[in-house]
Amino acid sequence: MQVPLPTLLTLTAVALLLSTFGVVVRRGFAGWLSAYRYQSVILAGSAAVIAYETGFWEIYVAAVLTLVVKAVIIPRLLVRVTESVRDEFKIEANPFVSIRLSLLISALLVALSYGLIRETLSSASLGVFAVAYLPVSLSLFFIGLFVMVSRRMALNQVVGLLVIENGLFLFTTALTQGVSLIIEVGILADILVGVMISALLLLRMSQTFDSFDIASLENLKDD
Amino acid sequence: MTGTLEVVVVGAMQLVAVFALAPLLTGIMRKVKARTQKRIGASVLQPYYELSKLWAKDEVVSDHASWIFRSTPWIVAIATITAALFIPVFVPFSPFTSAGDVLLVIGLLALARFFTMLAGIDTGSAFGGIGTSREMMMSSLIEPGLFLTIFVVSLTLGGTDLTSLVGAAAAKFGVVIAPSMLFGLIAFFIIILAETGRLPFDNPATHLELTMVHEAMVLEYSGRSLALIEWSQAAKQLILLGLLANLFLPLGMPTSSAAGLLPLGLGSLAALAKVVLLSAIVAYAETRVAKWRVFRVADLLTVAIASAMVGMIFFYLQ
Amino acid sequence: MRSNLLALLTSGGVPPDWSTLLLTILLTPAVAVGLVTLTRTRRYAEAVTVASVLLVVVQTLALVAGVILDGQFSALGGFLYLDAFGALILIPIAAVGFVAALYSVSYMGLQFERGVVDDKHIARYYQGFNSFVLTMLLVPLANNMGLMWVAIEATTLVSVFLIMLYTNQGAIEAAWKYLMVATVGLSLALFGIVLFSYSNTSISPAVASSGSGLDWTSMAADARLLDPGIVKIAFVFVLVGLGTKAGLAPMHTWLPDAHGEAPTPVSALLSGVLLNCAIYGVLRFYIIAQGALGVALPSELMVILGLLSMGVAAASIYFQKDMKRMLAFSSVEHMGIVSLAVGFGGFVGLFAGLLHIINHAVAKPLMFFASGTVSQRYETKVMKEIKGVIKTMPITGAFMLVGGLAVAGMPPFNIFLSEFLVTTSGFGGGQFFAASLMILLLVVVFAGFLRHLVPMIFGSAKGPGISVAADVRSGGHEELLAVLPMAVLVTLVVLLGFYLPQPLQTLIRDAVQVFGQGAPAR
Amino acid sequence: MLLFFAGTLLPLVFRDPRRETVASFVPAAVSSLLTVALSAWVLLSGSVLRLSSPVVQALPWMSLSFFVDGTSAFFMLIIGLVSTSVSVYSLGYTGYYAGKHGIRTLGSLLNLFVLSMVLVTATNNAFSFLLFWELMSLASFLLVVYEHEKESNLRAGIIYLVMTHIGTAFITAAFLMLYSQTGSLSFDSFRSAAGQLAPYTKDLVFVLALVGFGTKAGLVPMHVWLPRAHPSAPSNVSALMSGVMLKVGIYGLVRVTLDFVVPNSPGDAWLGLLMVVAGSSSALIGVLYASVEHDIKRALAYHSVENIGIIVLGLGLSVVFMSFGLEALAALALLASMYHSLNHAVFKGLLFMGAGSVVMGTGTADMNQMGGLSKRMPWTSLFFLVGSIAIAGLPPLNGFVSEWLTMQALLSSYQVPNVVLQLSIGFASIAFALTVGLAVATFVKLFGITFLARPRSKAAEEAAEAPRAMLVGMTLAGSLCVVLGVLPFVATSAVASAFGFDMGLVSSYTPFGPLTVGYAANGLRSVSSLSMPTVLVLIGSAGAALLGFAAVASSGRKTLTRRYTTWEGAFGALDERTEYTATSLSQPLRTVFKSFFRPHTSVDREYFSESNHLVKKSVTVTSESREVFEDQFYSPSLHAFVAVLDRVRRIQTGKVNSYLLYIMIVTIALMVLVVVQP
Repeated sequence: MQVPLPTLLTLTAVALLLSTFGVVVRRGFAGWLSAYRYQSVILAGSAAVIAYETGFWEIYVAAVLTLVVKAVIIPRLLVRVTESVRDEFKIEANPFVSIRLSLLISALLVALSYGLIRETLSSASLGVFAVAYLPVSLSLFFIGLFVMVSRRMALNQVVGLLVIENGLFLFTTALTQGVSLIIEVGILADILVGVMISALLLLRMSQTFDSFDIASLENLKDD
Repeated sequence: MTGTLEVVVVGAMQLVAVFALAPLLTGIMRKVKARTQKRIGASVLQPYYELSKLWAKDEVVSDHASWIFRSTPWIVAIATITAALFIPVFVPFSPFTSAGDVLLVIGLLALARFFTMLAGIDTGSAFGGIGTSREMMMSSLIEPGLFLTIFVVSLTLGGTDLTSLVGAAAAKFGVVIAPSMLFGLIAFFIIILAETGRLPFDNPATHLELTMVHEAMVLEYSGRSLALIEWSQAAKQLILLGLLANLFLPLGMPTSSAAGLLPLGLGSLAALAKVVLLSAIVAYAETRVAKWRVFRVADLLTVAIASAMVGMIFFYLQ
Repeated sequence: MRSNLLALLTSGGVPPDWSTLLLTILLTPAVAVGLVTLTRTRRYAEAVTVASVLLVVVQTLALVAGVILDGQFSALGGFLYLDAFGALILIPIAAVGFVAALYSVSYMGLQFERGVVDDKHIARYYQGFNSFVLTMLLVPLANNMGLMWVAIEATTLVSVFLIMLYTNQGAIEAAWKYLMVATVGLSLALFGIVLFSYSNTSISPAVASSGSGLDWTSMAADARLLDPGIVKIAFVFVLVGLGTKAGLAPMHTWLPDAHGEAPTPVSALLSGVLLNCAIYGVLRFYIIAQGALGVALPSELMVILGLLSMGVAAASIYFQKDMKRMLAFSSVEHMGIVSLAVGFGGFVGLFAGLLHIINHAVAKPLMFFASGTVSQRYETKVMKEIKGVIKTMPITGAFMLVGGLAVAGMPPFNIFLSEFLVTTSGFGGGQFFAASLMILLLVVVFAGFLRHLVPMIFGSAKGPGISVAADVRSGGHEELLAVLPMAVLVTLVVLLGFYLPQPLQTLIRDAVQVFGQGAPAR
Repeated sequence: MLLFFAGTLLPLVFRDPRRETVASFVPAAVSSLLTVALSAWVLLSGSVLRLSSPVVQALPWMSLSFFVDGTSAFFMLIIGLVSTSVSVYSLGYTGYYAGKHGIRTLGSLLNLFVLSMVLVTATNNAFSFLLFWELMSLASFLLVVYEHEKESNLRAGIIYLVMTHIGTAFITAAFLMLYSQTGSLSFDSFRSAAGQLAPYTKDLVFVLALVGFGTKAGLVPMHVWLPRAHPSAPSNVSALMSGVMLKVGIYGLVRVTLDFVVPNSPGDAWLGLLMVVAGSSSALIGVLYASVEHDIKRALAYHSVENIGIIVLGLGLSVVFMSFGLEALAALALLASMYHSLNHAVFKGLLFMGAGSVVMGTGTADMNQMGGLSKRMPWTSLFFLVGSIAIAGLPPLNGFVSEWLTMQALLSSYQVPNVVLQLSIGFASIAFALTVGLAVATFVKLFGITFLARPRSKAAEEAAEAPRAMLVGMTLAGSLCVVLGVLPFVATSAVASAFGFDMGLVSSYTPFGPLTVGYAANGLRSVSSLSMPTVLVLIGSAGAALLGFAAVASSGRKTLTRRYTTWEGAFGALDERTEYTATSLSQPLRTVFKSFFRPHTSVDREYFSESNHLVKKSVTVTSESREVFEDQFYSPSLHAFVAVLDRVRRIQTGKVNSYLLYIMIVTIALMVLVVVQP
């Protein structure tokens, strides 16, 4: 069945936004991880749709790569790192902003990114993908940033970071139908190494502070 | 009459006259003061006897004192003599005009005061210290008063060169009674009282440490050096009174220095009379007023400065 | 030294093939990383590192000579590209890298002696060091902006790895904050870069097809045609993103922690060179934005950020207690000055800004080395507990004094020359308010610096609470290898104060031409 | 000519590690002689030296160029004279430091200091001017903290360098304002553009330059560093610093007022008035503080503030006259102030050298511990006396001549058409006169307490005479004082040729011709004149007359002089405790001016036993006058500024979240800014 393209794009965009809201809502670490995995799958799907439409074969490769890296490797890595830590540290006890308020704020952020895009780039002749995915990726970025700012646990900040990375990937594929493959691979490699190093840091942190709470990370300041 | 030879002769003559008559002046002052206090008082020539007695006596010098103590009397005497050379006390023109003016005279008097103060400290006794510290305070206030009066005078009579000042004063009688000159006169009169150590500022007669300023500094002197100091003190008094007379009350003065011998003689006699009259007034003023507390003296000197300032304002705003 | 090298190369008759040099310069550190990972012994790792960086220095000189002679050239089909501006950034990387390598031999040696670091750490340190040099070399050479982004991201990851070397609490905290803030910043920058490339491809289909949308050369070529709307947003993203890496004001918060906690040679590299690479990125896009939007808007942004960073740095330096954090804040201040210089614009402004990058890259490592040796000797970084350095370590004390005064902007030294030029360009360009505010902030920084430096250097070392560890190693109280790099830097600092070598001047002038290329026909 | 120039530079920087003392100061002496020779040659021949080596090819107008014309030659003359005597003096003085500190560093820093001063006066480009200017403050900073054990020296050093840096910031701003008008940094372009500066920029440049150079010269609001820095430096350095470095500040001021901001319209008169007010107030405040100070070097430092005030007063007057086109009077006022700066350099140098040898002899700078040194250090006390007479402006010596000139300038201010100016200059002359009076008092105290009467402490008792080299240094400066005093024509011709007024203006410069000032107002013409040589002749003849009279009068009896203890009012043997000390001597002054000093006296009593408070063991009264400027002006503004800084510092909160929040806010803010921007 030939689903008309624009509705397909908006459908995937809505699905992406839903998964991000999932990340914002969940309290426990396991919850976030599943929301993140779900988001990466949709992301790979949308990349595949773009690839199908534009016919560039590199995007297929990129989609498969993102699927493998983001949906499989990173979650397993995070799970293995956090096994040794006791459970109660993995629950976001009291974030700076209550869950309900953060939901409202993320909605606001989505509205902001849509408004911004319409305000600035209305004049430019955007491709069909750009119209659909550009605001979504921007809102993904802002929500990721908001998650990092409002959460007290170090783990959440990593997840926020990953959400931003997803937004980035969507942004690049939507706008320029995928920069040359080498750069794509380079970016993915950077993300992977970044997550590995943060995992290492989390491990080292759990040994010295035996908690992921950011509060312990505040003695380097100008008193 | 103004060739260099005559200038030197007249200068020397004036110098001799100043130094000869100075002790007479102090004698007259003491006489007037005694008379007003209904006592006979010593004879007018008493200062002469004192000086000659002192001149012959031996000198006692403290062993702490350095060479400054012993040389101060000579320096003070020399400074006063040089100052006397410039001031037209009896003669209507200042003999060595080309060499110096009023400011130089003030400088020389300041030099004399500087060394007397040093001598006061040199003896190492508390009395000398009192005298010097009070003199320091007073002299630092006299200086602005003196300078301002000269400022006023030079504005009205033109420049700081003594001959022209005296000449102008004598020539234009009208100028002298200008308001600025009157305020200048008041200021100058107060300054003279302070400078020569008259009553409201300092009691020359006593040795009580409470009241003496000038005496305290010269307490340690004796014999010839005391004579020298007393003598130059008297000469300074005569110089200042003469300056006051010539600048502010130029009654009998011949208008220009080129006049013949007779008017010059007449003029110098008139100047002498005025100086004597002035010293009598000063003595009389002294008896009327008691010694002020040292720190209130500063207020009186500020009065002098203020009046000089008002004189200046009058000159400008007229 | 440079000029005769120049003669040597060109005298060879055949113009050497510069592009192969581009490749070899990248390969040397890569090979070094490999070699270091293979061996376990400290001595061998040190030797390899020093040798490889020396080789890099030689190649850089050759490249610079090439640039002065032939303008710009590229390799790997336009993938790697070097012009005057890139060469200018290359010099500090090589020079400071070499000096830092020398210094780290003695510094890490002493740390090793004292048992602060064990063998595994040393090996990891040198691995990190060489890969750090590799990634930094890649940045100015990359023509493809995506590649440049990947290089900068790699430098972040490697430097986090190096900061994590010490396993104490401070290091972890600093590493964590650095990683988080830098990665967020860089992802923002990537947004901007992609927007730039999008605006580039959307205009000329030829570029889109050849896939060179991301190449800087193509962007610069049709800078004037780009759509202002997109470029505005893109420039903001890039400015904030790469500004975080460069330590410009509101985004500078990670810098004092990272530079304060890292081992001294690394923090010298971080402060002296890494910030240059980030500013290099910002300026690359400044050229294009300037082309597309005209000079007004971008320069205004740069001036705002410049003044902001100088203000924040001046405030924090005045109250600082830890020596290295103070130096880190002073790096923030100097980056502010560079962005101010570019903001003031005009030939003088740009010349001053680029000169300031070189001067800062020379002076800052000198101060870091001096403070490193001193803090090793006094076993503390808190400035209150350090006194009488001139007595206990005369040579280092003197160098510290010269370096401190230079960084604070005292005239006879090089920093003053470029700061003075910046203020001149400010007054020349009519921006009186910004320039006088800059002078005021310079004075505050000077006062703050002096407040901490003078009691440290002078004063008596016997006071309470000041423990001076007798030097563990060789009799000589000051390690030759520690003093030698500092001596090199001090001569440069003093020399550049009033004499600029000829080749350097031509290089900077060509670099300013590169800026001009993007500028709209004024 | 270039040889000369290289001659001054080469030995100055040379320092020889082995035979330290001699090796570092002999070249200094030789080179300063060369500087004197160079400047004298330039002054006489009136020619101009020019030399330039560009720093940055790309920016031609930025070069290290040199240009020695009359003005710079005159100031070089001052530097040369004082540094010659100081370097000879420091040959002996370094003995004092033999053990403790490296002489080599002192020697090389001193050379560097003098070199930078000479170069500052010779530069022709704003950049090189600032370069050498700060090099000078850096060298003097290192010299001030030379004895860096004492904590107070360090603080003084920091305050000094920060204050000079603030001064330099103002000067930079002034030069760059000119640069924005002329487009090039070289002084020649400034000079050529001097004429057509827009009035607004001209005033701004002038005020900035006045504040900048005032900080260096020590004008009142910015004089705070001077009384701290000079005493903490070694004495031969503080002699150089207060004698010469302050003059370099004045040089800068002269260069700006005369060359760049030429006052040619009545509108500029108010600039001159500003200088007159600043000068007279700093003169008055400087001398007031000097008169109550009991540390000998601090008193001298405060006194430098006073003399600088007088110099700036003279400059201000010349600016006022120039703006009303009264060329003759402007030349007179300028002559007065330049002559005074030459005199001040010489006798302040002499006094500091004297103070140095006193400090070396007794080991303390506090006057209350000294006394009776004239017997043990006859030569030093003689030189100090010469210096005090000169500085107090008493007739035979040079201080009087320059003060006479300044007074004449003040007196002839009636020719200024504007009444307000006349009155304000009149009031300024009151402050000036009060300063002269107080100066006499200060130096009576300074000289009297240190050298006369009985030694007040053990150290003063065994004080040894200064070594020969120091005395030679002091004789040099002392003889200069006398020569400048007696033969004023030497200096007046130097000043005239330096500033290029034509000869006839002020007076005929025959060797013995008097200095004359014309007066012509409401119909009265008179010429007041002062010719020191004839005055000296008169003093000599008066002395001879007196001696002759004394010999004749006492022809008969030969009086003898007996030595006996001072009369102590029958209290028994006097010991030094009953003597007057410096603080007690200045006590009347303090009470008279107490509104200014606001002395707070604290009395603490010590009792034998706590129970009865009647029997007192000892009562100690401490009273010191607070630095007015410190409390009212500096500390409050400093605290306020620091509080602002503190608030800004808070943003480094330490939490990652807040850092990320900053990034978010900045991104959104900039995007809004960019979108809103047209």
